Amino acid sequence: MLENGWDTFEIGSILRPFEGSISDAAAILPEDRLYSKSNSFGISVADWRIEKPLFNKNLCIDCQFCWIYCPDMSIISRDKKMVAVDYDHCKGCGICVQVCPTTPKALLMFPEQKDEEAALSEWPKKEKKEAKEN
Amino acid sequence: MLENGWDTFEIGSILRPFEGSISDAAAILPEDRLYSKSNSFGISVADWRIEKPLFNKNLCIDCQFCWIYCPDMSIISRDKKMVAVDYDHCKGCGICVQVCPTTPKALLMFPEQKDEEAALSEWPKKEKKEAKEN
Amino acid sequence: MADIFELRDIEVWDGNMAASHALRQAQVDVVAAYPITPSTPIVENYASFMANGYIDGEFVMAESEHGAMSCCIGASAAGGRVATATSSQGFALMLETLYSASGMRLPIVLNVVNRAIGAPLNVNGDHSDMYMGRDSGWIQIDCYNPQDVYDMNLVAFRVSEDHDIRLPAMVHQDGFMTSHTAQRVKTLSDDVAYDFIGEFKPMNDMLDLDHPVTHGVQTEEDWHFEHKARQHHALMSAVLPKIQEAFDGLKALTGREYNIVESYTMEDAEIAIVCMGTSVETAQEVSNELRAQGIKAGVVGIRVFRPFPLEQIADVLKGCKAIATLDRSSPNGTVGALYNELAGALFNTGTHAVLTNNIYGLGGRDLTKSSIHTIYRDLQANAQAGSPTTPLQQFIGLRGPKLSFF
Amino acid sequence: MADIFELRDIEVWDGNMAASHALRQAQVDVVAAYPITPSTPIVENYASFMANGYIDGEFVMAESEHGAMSCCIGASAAGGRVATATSSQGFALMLETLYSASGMRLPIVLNVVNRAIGAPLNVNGDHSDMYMGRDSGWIQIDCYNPQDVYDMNLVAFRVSEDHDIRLPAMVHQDGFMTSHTAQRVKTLSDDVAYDFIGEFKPMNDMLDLDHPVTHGVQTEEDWHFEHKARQHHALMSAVLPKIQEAFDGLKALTGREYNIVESYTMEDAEIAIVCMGTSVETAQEVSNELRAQGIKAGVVGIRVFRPFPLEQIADVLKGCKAIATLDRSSPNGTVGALYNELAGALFNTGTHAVLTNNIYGLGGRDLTKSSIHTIYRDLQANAQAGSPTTPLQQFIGLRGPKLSFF
Repeated sequence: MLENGWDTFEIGSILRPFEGSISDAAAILPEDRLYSKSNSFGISVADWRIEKPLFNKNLCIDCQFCWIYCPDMSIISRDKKMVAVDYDHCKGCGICVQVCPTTPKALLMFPEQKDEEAALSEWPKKEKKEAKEN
Repeated sequence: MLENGWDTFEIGSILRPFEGSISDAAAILPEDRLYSKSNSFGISVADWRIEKPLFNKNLCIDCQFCWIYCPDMSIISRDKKMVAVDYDHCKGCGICVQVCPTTPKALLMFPEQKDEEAALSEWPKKEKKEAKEN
Repeated sequence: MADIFELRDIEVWDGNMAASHALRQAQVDVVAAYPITPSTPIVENYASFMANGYIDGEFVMAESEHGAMSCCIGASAAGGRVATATSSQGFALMLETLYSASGMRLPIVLNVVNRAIGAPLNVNGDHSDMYMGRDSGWIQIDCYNPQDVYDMNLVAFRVSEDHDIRLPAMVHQDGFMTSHTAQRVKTLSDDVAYDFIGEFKPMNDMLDLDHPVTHGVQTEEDWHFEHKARQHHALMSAVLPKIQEAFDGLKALTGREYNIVESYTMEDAEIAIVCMGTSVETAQEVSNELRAQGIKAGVVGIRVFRPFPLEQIADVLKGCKAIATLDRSSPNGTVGALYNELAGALFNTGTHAVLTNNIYGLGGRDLTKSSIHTIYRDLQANAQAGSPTTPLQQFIGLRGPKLSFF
Repeated sequence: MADIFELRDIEVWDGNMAASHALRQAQVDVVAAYPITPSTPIVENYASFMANGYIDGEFVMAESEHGAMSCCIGASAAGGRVATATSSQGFALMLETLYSASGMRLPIVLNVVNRAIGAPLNVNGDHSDMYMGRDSGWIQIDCYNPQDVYDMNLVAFRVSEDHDIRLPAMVHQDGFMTSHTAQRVKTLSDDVAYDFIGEFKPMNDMLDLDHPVTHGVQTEEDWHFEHKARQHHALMSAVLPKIQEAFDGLKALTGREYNIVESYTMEDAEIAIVCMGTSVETAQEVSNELRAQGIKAGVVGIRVFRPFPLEQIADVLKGCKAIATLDRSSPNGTVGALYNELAGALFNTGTHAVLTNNIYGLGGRDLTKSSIHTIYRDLQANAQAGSPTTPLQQFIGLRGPKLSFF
């Protein structure tokens, strides 16, 4: 990029995510796409995080709320099933945790250094459903 | 006003609604206030209207919604009782009718020329309240 | 397919209607708009043409002018022909997005019906909004009457969308004086007008799914300067020749002649007024009266305000002894913007002309012929003295004691 | 009652912190704000001072910059001392309301941490936002370092609130270069700083219920011009003398000297650079190096941008043979704004100076001493030739082939 002067880049505030043409990009998984050098897919924002969301698949009901609300497309979902968090692009904003509807939540924020196994073992337990008194 | 040049009016985009000082203006009814010449109280916008709101006091529950929502302070209310519409300042926007919660409404829009007596006689009738079937 | 609208050769239109018909003939794909006096009828007429089948496109009612221009930006990046209209406070609220549109190189056409900016609130015409946009990176074309508005809209689409340019364009007209004054307007038939503009040629449109493209990227200190330089280069190098080409094409088609700088009896003029909008025609009338008295008076009308035709204006004025710029916007703490532009254009040229500045017509105050006569009289005195015989900046048509500065 | 904040005589503050402390010492009644890089820390620090008991006032988190300035306008009309901060896109979104504030003659202090305007998006410093406000009717004071920011905020409150003025004031600093660079700042104690500014004196405040007043009225063609003329008159006549008075007062108190025009080795200068912000100090360093070589170089720093001290600047430059203006904002289709301002100031003065224009530093591109040396070399050639030896407008520090115009 930086070898270009003012006269040699394409006009407008544009970048091309792919070199040349591509067909049906939506059908190719992000990790399999041949992104161009200027695409930000290869750039990690992991060090923006102070806390990270961890995922407890035992509690997840695959409602896809986290996937819809994540502003950085960092919820990895396959066939409408929540699979994992993309920690290269997650900035630790916590919105996924906020919108997670289960009790306890299937996503919780932990300190960046927290071990995943340890976190899962400390996860709040699901309370047994009891008949509601009126 | 127009006898003033650029150097002889008060600075800022201001006008004084009263000549000199006044105390507790809120306690004086608008029609009794000694407004200044530049005040717009004396200016009628009646001819902006195509339709006018008419008031049916038999249906009014004095909720004061119309008084709160009117953008032109054209609902005359005294001691928290809706009294009348100020047709000098009402522009016929219809918001008062929109927010009126009674069934039928205590305020309805009519053509500007409509006779008030005739309107009241044509007013939709209140339906008798019946037991709700489930 | 949109229906043909049968126009008479000469219609009686105000400036707003002239703009609406030009937009209709351009067959704009998306108009996103928010109403504001005095530009409202432009988009209102347009919406009515669309409702009646004369346009094949989309009309979006936005929640504000900021939203309207943001919609226009999205639609233009998606690959459509896009236009809208605004005035005054609406223009001010749009301003952030105007810089986005030009930096993204999106060829949007914006009709600006010039109106004063509050406070105090005022709906009448002055040039405060036009001036507010002068750094925004848009092409700015100025009109003096409804015929101009019609013609300049056709020119604006053609120039703006050219792939050597790809910059948005504003077409300016004076609020009420032009926008609400009906005059005879010579028309083109729908197909001739459309052909003059040309088919919209997409470039990097987002809806070209085989060539995905990211619009509106971030560039920090490593790239921003180069982007802005390239944008300025396009404005400076490509726009004026393409406008001239469009003017030539329009003349061949209609006989109507427009110029980058509208000079009127300037060949041998010794004193000249430089102004914009409806004032140009008023000044021309007064200069005719002076010519009849043997006084060598002329008028320079700004037709293209951005890019500023600095060299062309300096050239037109090179023989002048005294020049007055007329600014219809509050200078708020300095000389008028047009005064500065002219000083910038004439500096380093070796001219000995005296240059002065008149502030007039704010918030719709009339500019009278009598005021213009006074300005020409001042110019005669300046020309004779070889230096300003009045303060540099004078307010004209103002109530109260004479106000002047410097 | 707010707690006293014990300051050392010299603190190490960046420009943002300097602004925050000045606002704290002014004991502002209402700050309404919306965060934007790089100005965010000003209001963030301020909110923290308030939370910790050092300020007795209100902090309003608005939904946008348009809302933030609208709140400020309401609070100021109600009769409070009011301030806030913004940058770039936030400034652009505020613009409509900035014209309202000045037209309503409300003495609001706005810290503008200068930043580029997109597209393309960029968070770094340039002067596009400052230029965008130059018609808005505000006083605009420019700072070169954190000490300036601290002092100029105190000056801004004092001048802005003066009943002969009653106009809002912007205090400008360069994004990151000043706002995020910590330097030694000499402080005043809280009571001395407060006394320098003075107690807030209300005027026509809405909360004076014994004298009801309507703010923000409408004035059509019969009154708008007179309002704008009166506002311009206050800017032109009252502001510079009051700023000088404040500068004199500050000097008596601290020994620090500021001037309406900051001229540096200009007494016998033959070549001069005119610029703003952090570039002033860089240019001063280079001019020192040239002076050591016997070259009569000088620097003119713009301290007060609005009102523009046209006559004072012309006076400082009267002996110069060649002058270069440095513009840190995309001229987008014409010469730099500072070039035009200087041309306007020097026109009619009989000067034979050559005036040229350099565009630099957009979106945070560094201005190097080497570039400034090149500009001075061009100036020497221009002075010798008595006419421009380069194109009128040159881009400096740009990647790619040399770019220049006119």
